[in-house]
Amino acid sequence: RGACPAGMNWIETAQHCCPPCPAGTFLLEPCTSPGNPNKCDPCPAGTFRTQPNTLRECQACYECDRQAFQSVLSNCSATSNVACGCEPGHFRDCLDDLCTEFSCRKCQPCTGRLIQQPCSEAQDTLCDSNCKPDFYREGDECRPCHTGKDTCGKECQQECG
Amino acid sequence: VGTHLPILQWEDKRGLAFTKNNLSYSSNALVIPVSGDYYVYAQVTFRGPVESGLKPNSVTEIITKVTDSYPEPTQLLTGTKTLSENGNGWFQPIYLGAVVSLEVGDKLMVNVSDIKLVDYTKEHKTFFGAFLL
Amino acid sequence: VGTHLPILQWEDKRGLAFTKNNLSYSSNALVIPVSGDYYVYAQVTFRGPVESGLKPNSVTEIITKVTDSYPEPTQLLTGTKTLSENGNGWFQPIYLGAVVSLEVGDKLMVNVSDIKLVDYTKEHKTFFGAFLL
Amino acid sequence: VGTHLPILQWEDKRGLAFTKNNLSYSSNALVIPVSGDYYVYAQVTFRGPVESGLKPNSVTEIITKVTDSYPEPTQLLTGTKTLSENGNGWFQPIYLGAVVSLEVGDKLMVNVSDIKLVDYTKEHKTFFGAFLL
Repeated sequence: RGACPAGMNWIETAQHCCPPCPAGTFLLEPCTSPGNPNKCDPCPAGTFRTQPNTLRECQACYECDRQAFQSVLSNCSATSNVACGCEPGHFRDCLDDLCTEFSCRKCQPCTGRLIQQPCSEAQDTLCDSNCKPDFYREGDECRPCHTGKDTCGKECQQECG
Repeated sequence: VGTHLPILQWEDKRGLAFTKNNLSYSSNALVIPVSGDYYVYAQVTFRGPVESGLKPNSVTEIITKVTDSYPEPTQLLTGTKTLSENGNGWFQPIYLGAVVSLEVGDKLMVNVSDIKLVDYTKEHKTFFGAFLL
Repeated sequence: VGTHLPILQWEDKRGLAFTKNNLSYSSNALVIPVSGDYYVYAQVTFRGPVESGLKPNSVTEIITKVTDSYPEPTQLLTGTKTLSENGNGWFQPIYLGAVVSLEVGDKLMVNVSDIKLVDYTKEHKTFFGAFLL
Repeated sequence: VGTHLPILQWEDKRGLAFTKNNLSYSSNALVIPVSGDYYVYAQVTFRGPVESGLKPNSVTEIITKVTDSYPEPTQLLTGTKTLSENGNGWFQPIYLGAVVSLEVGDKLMVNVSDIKLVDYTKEHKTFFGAFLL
């Protein structure tokens, strides 16, 4: 297999070097000789190539995982794969450190608490550990003092008076 | 049994997918062009979450044969696994592969226990194929 | 060493099972008819329940080679998986497959950690085979 | 994506390992000698314990292709599994195999999510190979 100068790729079928096809296309027919152009075709819909190449096909686009509440941040184009994020009200639950795989989980509502940090793509809502005024703690929940109901148990009376 | 389960659809041209030597893909099935022994294989990656509270306790993948010479599908290969992950996000790949004797015109399909659990997002995680020995 | 583990018996004629090209099955082993490189594969579906309290914490499948040229069996491929299902009814398939160099007369067998856990009820869930490249 | 994961190294001569028909192994990769369709396969057995508290929630194995015709690696096959074993000592094999079209000079590698979790102690538990159809 011959060595090619920088910027040229060896084409096995042609047995000589050719320039790469631009990103967003693939090699349909190699150059007839190193000085001539290739015949490059655009990547068909649903496929892409982010880099110049002498490949015979483009890569299939990934898809965003609707079942996992993912949303499309940017569609697949001829030169870039789809980018997926989370639907509003969800954050990324990463499977691995690099978050190449993630599902989207509902942000916690912080009922009866102040929000320390709002929910974001990367992280769930951070709730204040204390209950808001007019709320009392029961277990690890904050419940409203005045619900019109007559039951105001021990914790309720302590905090709601 | 089993073969009333939903049938997966496949991409057969774009990306890594291809068909050749007359092995063709039509209406969700690989169609056998010449009788013989084939190594048939498939991997399905199943994944959660599904809406919380709906976690299945198992996932199943079946490679099935449909033939003109018999009215019912035949289950060729089956992979079934109970799930023990408790968290929300779970992944479970099931790979199957074996040699089977097939006749020209036979159709091969992949059934799954629940299509909503199949990770269809990346072609290298869920795939299906066969080759003549 | 794994090879003292129980050896599975196989159906070699009925249903989907078959042997050809002189690859024969006798006393629980596939017998290699001609030296060469073979793709050898097997899937064992393990399943519970076992009497409660006796749930194993793992299951193992080993494809083993016995040859006249060496007194001890050789482990060719091993799949071993710990079990985390807590419920009683569990299923766990283990698939193994690879190319190995074999000599005429070599015998291939499948050993398992516990025969009582093997789901032998359906031929498409537990299977074993090989083909010459 | 995915291909920046650590690359496994392999034994290619001793024990069960071998290369032939000009399929060679160099710098962690199988090098394709002739263009064509190959059945490519790999099993990685992952295992704990890891220092307690550091148990990952998943393991991943990816068979990747590197080619002179493209500056980025291509993910061919991926197996990713969440772990639900709670105890310390766990085992999890992942098997992958499929037919892919390859060009002469292409290189095949196996990436894993965490090399520290790979059971490399026995050749029959973690293996990698390919053969031309």
